[in-house]
Amino acid sequence: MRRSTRNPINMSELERYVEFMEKHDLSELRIEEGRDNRSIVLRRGPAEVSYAAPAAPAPAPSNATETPESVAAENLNGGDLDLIRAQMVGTFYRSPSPDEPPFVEAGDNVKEGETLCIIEAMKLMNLIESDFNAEIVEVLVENAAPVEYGQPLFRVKRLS
Amino acid sequence: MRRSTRNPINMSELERYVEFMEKHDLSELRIEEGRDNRSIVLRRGPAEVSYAAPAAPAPAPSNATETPESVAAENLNGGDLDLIRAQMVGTFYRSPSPDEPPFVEAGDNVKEGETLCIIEAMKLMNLIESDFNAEIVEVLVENAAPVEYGQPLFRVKRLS
Amino acid sequence: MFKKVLVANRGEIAVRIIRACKELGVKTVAVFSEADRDSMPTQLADEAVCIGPPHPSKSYLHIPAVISAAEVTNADAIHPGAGFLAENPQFAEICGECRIAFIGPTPQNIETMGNKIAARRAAQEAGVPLTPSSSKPPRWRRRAQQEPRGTVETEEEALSVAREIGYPVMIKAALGGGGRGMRAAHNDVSLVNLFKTTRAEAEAAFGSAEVYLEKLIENARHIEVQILADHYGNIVHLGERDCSVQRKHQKLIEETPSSLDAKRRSEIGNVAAKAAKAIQYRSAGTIEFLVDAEMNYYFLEMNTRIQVEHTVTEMATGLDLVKWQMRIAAGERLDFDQRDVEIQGHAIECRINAEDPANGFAPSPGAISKYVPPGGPGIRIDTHIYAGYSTPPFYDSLLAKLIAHGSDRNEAIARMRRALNEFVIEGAHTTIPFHRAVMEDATFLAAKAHTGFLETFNAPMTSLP
Amino acid sequence: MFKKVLVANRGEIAVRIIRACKELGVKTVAVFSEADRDSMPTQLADEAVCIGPPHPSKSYLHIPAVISAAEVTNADAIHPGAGFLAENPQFAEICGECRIAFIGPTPQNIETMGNKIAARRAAQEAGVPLTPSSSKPPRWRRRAQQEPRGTVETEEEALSVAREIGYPVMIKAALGGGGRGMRAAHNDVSLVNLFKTTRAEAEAAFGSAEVYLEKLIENARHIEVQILADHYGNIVHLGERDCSVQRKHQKLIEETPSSLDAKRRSEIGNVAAKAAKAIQYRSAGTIEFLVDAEMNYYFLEMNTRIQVEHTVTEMATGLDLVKWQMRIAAGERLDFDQRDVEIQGHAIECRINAEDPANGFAPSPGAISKYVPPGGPGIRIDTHIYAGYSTPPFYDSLLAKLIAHGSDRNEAIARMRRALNEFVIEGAHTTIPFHRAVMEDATFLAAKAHTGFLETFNAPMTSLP
Repeated sequence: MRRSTRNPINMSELERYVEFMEKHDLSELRIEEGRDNRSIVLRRGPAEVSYAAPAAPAPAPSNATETPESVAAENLNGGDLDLIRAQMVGTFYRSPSPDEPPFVEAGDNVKEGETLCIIEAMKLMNLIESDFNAEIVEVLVENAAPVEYGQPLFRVKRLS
Repeated sequence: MRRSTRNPINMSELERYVEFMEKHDLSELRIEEGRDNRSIVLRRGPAEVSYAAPAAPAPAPSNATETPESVAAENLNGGDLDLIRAQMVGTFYRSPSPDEPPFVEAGDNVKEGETLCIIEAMKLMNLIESDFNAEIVEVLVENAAPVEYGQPLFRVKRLS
Repeated sequence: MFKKVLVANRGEIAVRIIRACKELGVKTVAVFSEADRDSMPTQLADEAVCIGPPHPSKSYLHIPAVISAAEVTNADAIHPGAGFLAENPQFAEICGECRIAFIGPTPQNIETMGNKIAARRAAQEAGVPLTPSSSKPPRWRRRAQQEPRGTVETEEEALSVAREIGYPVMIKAALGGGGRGMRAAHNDVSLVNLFKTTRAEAEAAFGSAEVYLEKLIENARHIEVQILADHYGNIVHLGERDCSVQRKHQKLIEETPSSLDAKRRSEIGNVAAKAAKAIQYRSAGTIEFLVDAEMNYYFLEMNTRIQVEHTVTEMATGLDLVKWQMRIAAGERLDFDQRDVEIQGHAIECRINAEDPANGFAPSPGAISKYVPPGGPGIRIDTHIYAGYSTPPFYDSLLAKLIAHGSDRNEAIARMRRALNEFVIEGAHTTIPFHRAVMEDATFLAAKAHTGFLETFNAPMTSLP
Repeated sequence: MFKKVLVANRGEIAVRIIRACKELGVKTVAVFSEADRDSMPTQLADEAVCIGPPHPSKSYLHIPAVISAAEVTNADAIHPGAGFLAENPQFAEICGECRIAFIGPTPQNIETMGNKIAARRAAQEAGVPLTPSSSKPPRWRRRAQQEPRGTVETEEEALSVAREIGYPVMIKAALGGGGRGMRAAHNDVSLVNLFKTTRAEAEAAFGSAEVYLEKLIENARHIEVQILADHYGNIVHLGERDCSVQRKHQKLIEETPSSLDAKRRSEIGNVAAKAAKAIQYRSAGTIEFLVDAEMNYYFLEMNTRIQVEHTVTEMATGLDLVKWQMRIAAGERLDFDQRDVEIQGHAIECRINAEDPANGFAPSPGAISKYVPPGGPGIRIDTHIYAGYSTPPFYDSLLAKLIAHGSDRNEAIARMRRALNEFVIEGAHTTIPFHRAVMEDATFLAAKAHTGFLETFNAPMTSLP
């Protein structure tokens, strides 16, 4: 999304981090750069760090099933598909107004800079645009649903 | 010691327990038999169970360096040497009275039933005898020192 | 004050006593069986002595081992905790003979109150209301032309007493206690059947076949008064606890104050203090009553020791009962009187046991893999467990006492509820889901639970989080 | 009462607020940054919303994210906790505009007390004693022939004020607070040197170069009064806390009551209540004073939020301050008055921080590998940590608050000492050894510590267990 990836993550840079972690047997590496407005979190090891679960709280107000790992490192998954995530908390809208068609549907191809959806936050309608050419594989959130920061919105295939 | 090993532990019996533990992948086996006045504790696995240490308490009132694992299973160590342990809490005396020589010294050979030491408990002088013929290799407790239940008193070599 | 106290117990009560000692600057000796070598009290105490193998009869109940441990460590006092040797008059006597202070009442106090018939007689003499029974029969006494012995030795006697005092009746072992050695008979047939059984059980369990009969107060509440008495005749009562939520006579939830009105509260407190004074009681003690639906109260028994549930009284009065036991045993005077005692707010205790409430409260020993206690305002936890602790199968199932205090009963319940929801214990089944369910139960919330409450309590505990 | 409260904070204070909500039957929403996804408040709350990346400016301080989270979850109130947005008048204002109740004082209250010069003026008008300062110069005012602005803009002005009020003086940023933005000058030379530096720092840190001068009260105690005020003009003071044990103006130990005598206690309480009333304050708030060796007190600042150390006041009064904040914000009346407030016993709080006291209190974030909290009578713990929790490096170092309550200061200290000795935290250095050492320090034990105490405190913390 245009809002976040002003300085996109470079895969070879990530490779270097992973090498570093392996060398020093680190289980977690976090980098937070205020200047570039980006953050990277890498974890190694068999599984997630195990945390205590003092209760069985309700899940976050979302109907997404996937847990974001790092917002900016969208193509960490390594596979064919990428996730486009929410860069703000708000209400997700698929179309500019209730009686208009959605900006995008699964199967659509979008160009860099094309609007994907709206996130309403504090009465402001934020147009969310794609940072790259892509095919929309799946829309992950229902229209008018609340989304949290980092929540996956679209599963896409990056096109060159 | 005569007081405890009325029904001495048989090595092949222990072998059976260990086999049983291995078969069922048990990490601990405890047997407590009131009738024979004996208990067996066997633990498997890489190390002791790890416990929290809320503080650094003073050690038990003893100058012994070894931690007993099970009082009655004295020959569990498997090596050449056996330990003779205290079967009661009390004060350990090496001789019948302050101006008499010790019952035994390192290097002495003792016969089954021969007195090894006295443990005073509640003003009673308990004569502690050997259950088997043995050579005294080391006396582990100072004269007149307090001993706790299960504390090693003598390192001995069993003689046939 | 003492220089060094030997704690002749294990588990959370041993930790509780060590804490009191540390706060008073008194050195501590923990004694432990081989099963408790790595336990928390063993680690917290200044010294620790192994006194025997896991079976209590060879360690915690073995008087020579405990006394010897005190002697070799030069302890000048022994605190027996609750259970094990706490109510053994011989033990208290031997401590005295060995010039070791017993932190508790006199051997005579224990002896009198340990024999239920003697206890009833003492209570009766002090003017405490008793349930109609074989030791205080209403008319049979006159007919019998002799001082009633209290005990009932033949079926004929039993039938005669039961008809006089009216069914249902309890057949109780004279030396029983703590909910053991008692049977309820609802008619002649069951009385005849149970009479022999109870006598045989009493013989086996307590070494005496002596039994007595007592009218069974149905739908009674269990209400008890905490007493504190020094060597100089000063005695105070510290409010009353309602311990009616019981399973098979084992308390699960205790609270203070009870729903007695102010007049009854003061009355029952004064009666209890008077009874304790009559036997020249000293130390902390508890007089237990059954209270019927009309709030009539009847003497049940006296516990001559610190009780598990002393914590709720501590929360509501701000007094440290274990420290007071020690001060009294060391010859200090109570430095306050009845007028200074103020019950502030309301406190509830839930006993967190290693038992599976969804499976008939079956014991569930094992290794605690995860332990996240609740905290925040009004919450107290007394426990000896921690992540990694392994509960030995040889002893009782109490893992932790969770106490909630609030400005009133509603706030205390709200706190208990949220604390139970925060509490994470993994590796063993616990009574936490049971307590969560009780804290939502209409009868409990209305403060109407009596000792039969759990017989009809049927919350879906398995479906709770 | 509210239906759903969003907790706009993290760590132990978020847990504290969630507990209050649960006890009141109010639903909760936790907001969290990516670094706090698995944190305890996130797990305890009914709902949890990720609001941004770890850096506070993009999450906990990011007003649109917090407000949006409240909107999408339909929260009808926001509790800001302490720190982050708690004393941001714009945030309180925006909550109001969005029809979300702000659980705290009015934006005007925050604004007035947030500007130290305006706060001093308000305090002065309410008759609260002030330290001699540029906003209240003793003679310079008459000479200057004009209303003093309070701020000092030139070196000449600064020198003039300093000579009037006498060295040493503090140069303080008008918008500073919480110990930041202040320098002490002991003579003309250091004043000239530090004047520009402090202005530049103030500009950089608080967006305004405004500074003022204040006489430095040497060897002062930090004593503060807790206030609770509703919408209807009812106001109570809840005793005073001594928070003199500070390191670089960060409080480490707080206790109540202080060593003020009864007359001074009542006087300082009434003065504080009067000052809060003068600005029509509502909600919980704290008026901080410096108290000199003769027990003269001078207004320092007002904190318009719940404070970390509110816990000791809760322990000593039995009141739940966070619930009262919520009730007041929901329009309820205080249901008690000043005569009902009773300070019972003594309470002390030790802040357990992830810092290494043997190494200049260097931050020590990391994964907590073992966590065994203390318990028993008089002990309260407020924490968000547990075994397995990993402290993120982005936020403050507070791991847990350990509070000990006793019938008097000696008992509270004895309890704190034994609780600190029980407390096991492994995986990070903590301030536990530091607190153990303070609890043995003669000056602290004599209740004579002032704010300079730690400068000379030199206990061998490394050698402690």
